[in-house]
Amino acid sequence: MAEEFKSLHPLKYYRDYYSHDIRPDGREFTDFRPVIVNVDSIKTANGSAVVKIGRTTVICGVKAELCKPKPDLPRQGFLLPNLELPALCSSKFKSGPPSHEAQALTQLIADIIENSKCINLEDLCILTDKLAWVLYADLICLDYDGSLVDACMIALISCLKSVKLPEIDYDPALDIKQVNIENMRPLKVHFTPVATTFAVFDDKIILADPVIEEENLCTGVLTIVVSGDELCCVHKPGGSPLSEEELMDCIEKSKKRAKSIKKLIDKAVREENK
Amino acid sequence: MPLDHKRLNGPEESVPYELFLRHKQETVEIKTLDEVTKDSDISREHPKIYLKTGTVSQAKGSAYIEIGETKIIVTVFDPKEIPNKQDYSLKGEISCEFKYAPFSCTKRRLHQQDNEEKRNSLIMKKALESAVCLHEIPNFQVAIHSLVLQNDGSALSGAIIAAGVALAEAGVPMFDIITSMTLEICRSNEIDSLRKMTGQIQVAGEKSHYGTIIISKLHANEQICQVHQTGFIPGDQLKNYITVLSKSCDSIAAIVKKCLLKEVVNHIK
Amino acid sequence: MPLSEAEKTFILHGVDENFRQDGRDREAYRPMELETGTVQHAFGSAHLRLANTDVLVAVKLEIDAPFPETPHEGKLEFFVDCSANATPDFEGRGGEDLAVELANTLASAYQSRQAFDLRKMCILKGKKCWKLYVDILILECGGNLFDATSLAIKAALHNTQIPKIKAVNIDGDNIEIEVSDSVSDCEKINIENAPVLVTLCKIGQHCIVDPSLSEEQCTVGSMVVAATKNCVSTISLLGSGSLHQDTLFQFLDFGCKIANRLNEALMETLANISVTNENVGFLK
Amino acid sequence: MSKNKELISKIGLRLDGRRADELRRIRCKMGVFAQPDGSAYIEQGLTKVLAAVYGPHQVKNRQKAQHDTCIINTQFSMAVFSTNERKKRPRGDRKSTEMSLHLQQALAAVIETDLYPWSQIDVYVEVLHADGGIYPACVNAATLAIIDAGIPIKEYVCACTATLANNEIPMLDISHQEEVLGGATLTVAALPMSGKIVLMEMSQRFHLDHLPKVLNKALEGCKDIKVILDEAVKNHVAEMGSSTGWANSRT
Repeated sequence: MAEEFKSLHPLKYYRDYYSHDIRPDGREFTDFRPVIVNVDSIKTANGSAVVKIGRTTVICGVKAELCKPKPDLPRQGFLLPNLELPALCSSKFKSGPPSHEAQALTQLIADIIENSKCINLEDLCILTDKLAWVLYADLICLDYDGSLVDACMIALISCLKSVKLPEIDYDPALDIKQVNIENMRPLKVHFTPVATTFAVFDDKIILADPVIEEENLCTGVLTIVVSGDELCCVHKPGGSPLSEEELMDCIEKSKKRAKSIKKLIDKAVREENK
Repeated sequence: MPLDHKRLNGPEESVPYELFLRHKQETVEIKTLDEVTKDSDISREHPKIYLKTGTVSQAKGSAYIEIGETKIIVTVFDPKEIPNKQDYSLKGEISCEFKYAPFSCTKRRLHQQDNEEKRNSLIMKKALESAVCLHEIPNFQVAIHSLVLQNDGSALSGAIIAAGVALAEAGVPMFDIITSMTLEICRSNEIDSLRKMTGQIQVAGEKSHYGTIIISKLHANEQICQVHQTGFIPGDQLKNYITVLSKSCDSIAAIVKKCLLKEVVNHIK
Repeated sequence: MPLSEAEKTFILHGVDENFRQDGRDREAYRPMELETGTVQHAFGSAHLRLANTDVLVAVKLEIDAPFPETPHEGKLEFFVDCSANATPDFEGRGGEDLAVELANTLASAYQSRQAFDLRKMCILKGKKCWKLYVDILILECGGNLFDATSLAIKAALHNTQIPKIKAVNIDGDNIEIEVSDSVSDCEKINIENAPVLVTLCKIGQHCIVDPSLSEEQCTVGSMVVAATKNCVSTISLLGSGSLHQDTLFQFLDFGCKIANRLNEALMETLANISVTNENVGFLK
Repeated sequence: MSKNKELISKIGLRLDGRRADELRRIRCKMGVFAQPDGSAYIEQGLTKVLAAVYGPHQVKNRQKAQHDTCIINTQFSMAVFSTNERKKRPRGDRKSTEMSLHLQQALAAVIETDLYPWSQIDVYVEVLHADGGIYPACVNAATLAIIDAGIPIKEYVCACTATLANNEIPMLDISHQEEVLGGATLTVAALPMSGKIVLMEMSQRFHLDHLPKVLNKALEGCKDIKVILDEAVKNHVAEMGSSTGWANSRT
């Protein structure tokens, strides 16, 4: 019966639960779903990570290639995050060129990476104006069940922390490159920005880490990105207005979560490196 | 190539660093052809397979498969009405998408489907068409999406096996269990003599690539529903290879059955 | 046009008796006409007509940079265009599926180095190579497209004249290549092992080759075999449907046999084609 | 305009040895293919075009069907090897869409469309070799193919190109080389028997004073072409007829 009721009157179904201060999956309003991080599972990539938040699954893989730096930024390499929302992750997407949602989220992730300065692009330069690394970080959503940005950020950061680049001997006069793959060095990741998504239901209830149905039914979504003690980015695309108090409360929760997530990521990366 | 305005664009040109390796490694373990065909154990020699259903919560049916180091995820969604169709069609349709993740191969893949991926989609579609009871879903289309997360050979076969399981989980009526296997034939060195050719199921290393045979099989009636081969192989040897592949498909069928049984048992619980 | 059950039975019985609708036996092809050098400004071309199937193939050459993975090999690209002249169904993008399937099959048939050696097309390792565009224009569809196309391609490649390289000037990253413009100063391509495609159809208990359009409707399964000299370079099932392994092997043997025969006939014809004849093209 | 002067030599010969008012050699054949209802092949100099006609038949897209007339559906396509530089795509670009449209307009002028309500006629042209004057060759080939298909037409529609050489002499049937060297090219599709002009197109700026001269020349060209096509049709019909034995039957 419950299934039928849920699909016929989804809003009422959720409201009934919320009036008893509990969510349909048994969590309280401010509870987060369990997070699983698995690092370096894809051997063909230079670094990779699979992240599950509840049922939301995101895989990230980094492929490193060599290129010439841009003439206006000769000392910098490239880091190009790209989020794919393929048709296989949810019935709402179609195959073909990236949807608006994918484009918007890609831009958001790229902005977060740039603002948080977690990667120093100058680390990626091998020889000024001649040779630099370009890291293609492809994020692919495998199961879309809400709080996508959170999962993407964890996946991207753990993936970057697992990236190892070979040493390069470059002779600019003769244009000879020699790659020494026995000497792999890890990439320096300076900060760990962590995103936390909240959903506002019926303008008053604030739900942490919403699942996809909650995201679809709610009146507003809010994503807060925290790096250490610093606030990196607050992304609130319209929806229900929030009071300052509520906002500060969310930020506090995000800070707490960021700490535990950072520990989780570091642990996963450390275990892999053992 | 035209600029892709829907993604972030990096430098115009970049090259994989693997091209400039100091020490080229010989990774391929070599066996002569005679050894392979004489080896009666070859049917059991297919790489380890791990198969699991229900990996994607949003999809009607889904499966994850690992063949050796190859990792593939396949999802099936509810049948939809065939888009842009004017007449009523008695038979349903299957649409298949086969895609490599950009980081799944030694060389980075682009986001758009390339020719190989299109060809594989077509082979996959043809193979699955003969396994699904298309007459039971008139005027409807079943969309199958497959994504290769890591490629270490046999990606197409893996996708076909996983798609068969995912279709079963989604409750799409099927005639039979479908399995598939790939044989990659490698050459020991650059001498172009067939005697020097070596065969081995599942060999990585694209440089020594000689040819590929892929077959796909329906088991109840011993029917081969898709076969595709490239390379330059004498007819008699080709028959041997196909026999070997067919046997190895039989052992995969057992794995598929076990996996489906587990799925059903879980469901009842 | 769909056939009735009675018509299908008639065809089936004919195949059983080894006496088909048009009087052929199971292994016989319909008459073919072949002309080479039809397209004047291509490097090589051929026009083949197999009963009602009409295919025009032209080979164009360009100088290109080789792929970084295969620095010592040239490039080969097949492009199939299904002209709407063949059937109104091909209008716009209607023929694209067939074109892609045909191009893919050809590409995998020519992929192997034994079948067609691209190393001969290399000019300067890692820097410059020839790129062969094999453009196939399908003007009329009377069944058995794959076989006709492969024969036409082989003839066009035989007809192709690759100009000799006179000089290569290297100046830093700049590489200039001087190509001889004399008509007599050309090289031929070795097509000895280039595969021939044979479409096999199973009607009743027997295999037939070169099916007509109405016979194509009666088949329970069909397969393309690309082969030369008993070596198979591609097999691929056409359409959906499945076969028993024994049938598959029967197909393979039969396909190899027919391919050998076809190849011999083609090579003999090509050897006897006189170059000086003024071509008649479509005016005949 | 200095380039223009070389188009005709002092003794009045063009680059390929023709005189100013001479057409290139036209060779044509009807009934090239068996499957289409009508087909034709034409060679004008080196320009080679194949045309095929299907129909009249039921309208494919029912919504487009007209109760009082038939739809003429045309597609222009150029083989990728038809030009010196290999083309990327055989059709779908702006030029070929424009060509299809112009062809459709020229044919609509002559076909007795009101005889076939609720139907459609498909005309497909395929350029095998392009050497100037593609559009005229397509129109002429399509005319022959339509006659081969037995579709009633009011009269022939022929097309021809003309230009002005040395700023004074009008010149007929321009080849690709002359197109590149010369100035404006005038393309005319006309009904040569009634002398009506169906379509006229100019590639460049052109002084009005010269127009009558050039236009007259082009119309003359159309008339010449009509004679050639007419003969080809008569020969074709005689050939077809004699093979069925109509000339000998005395009933």
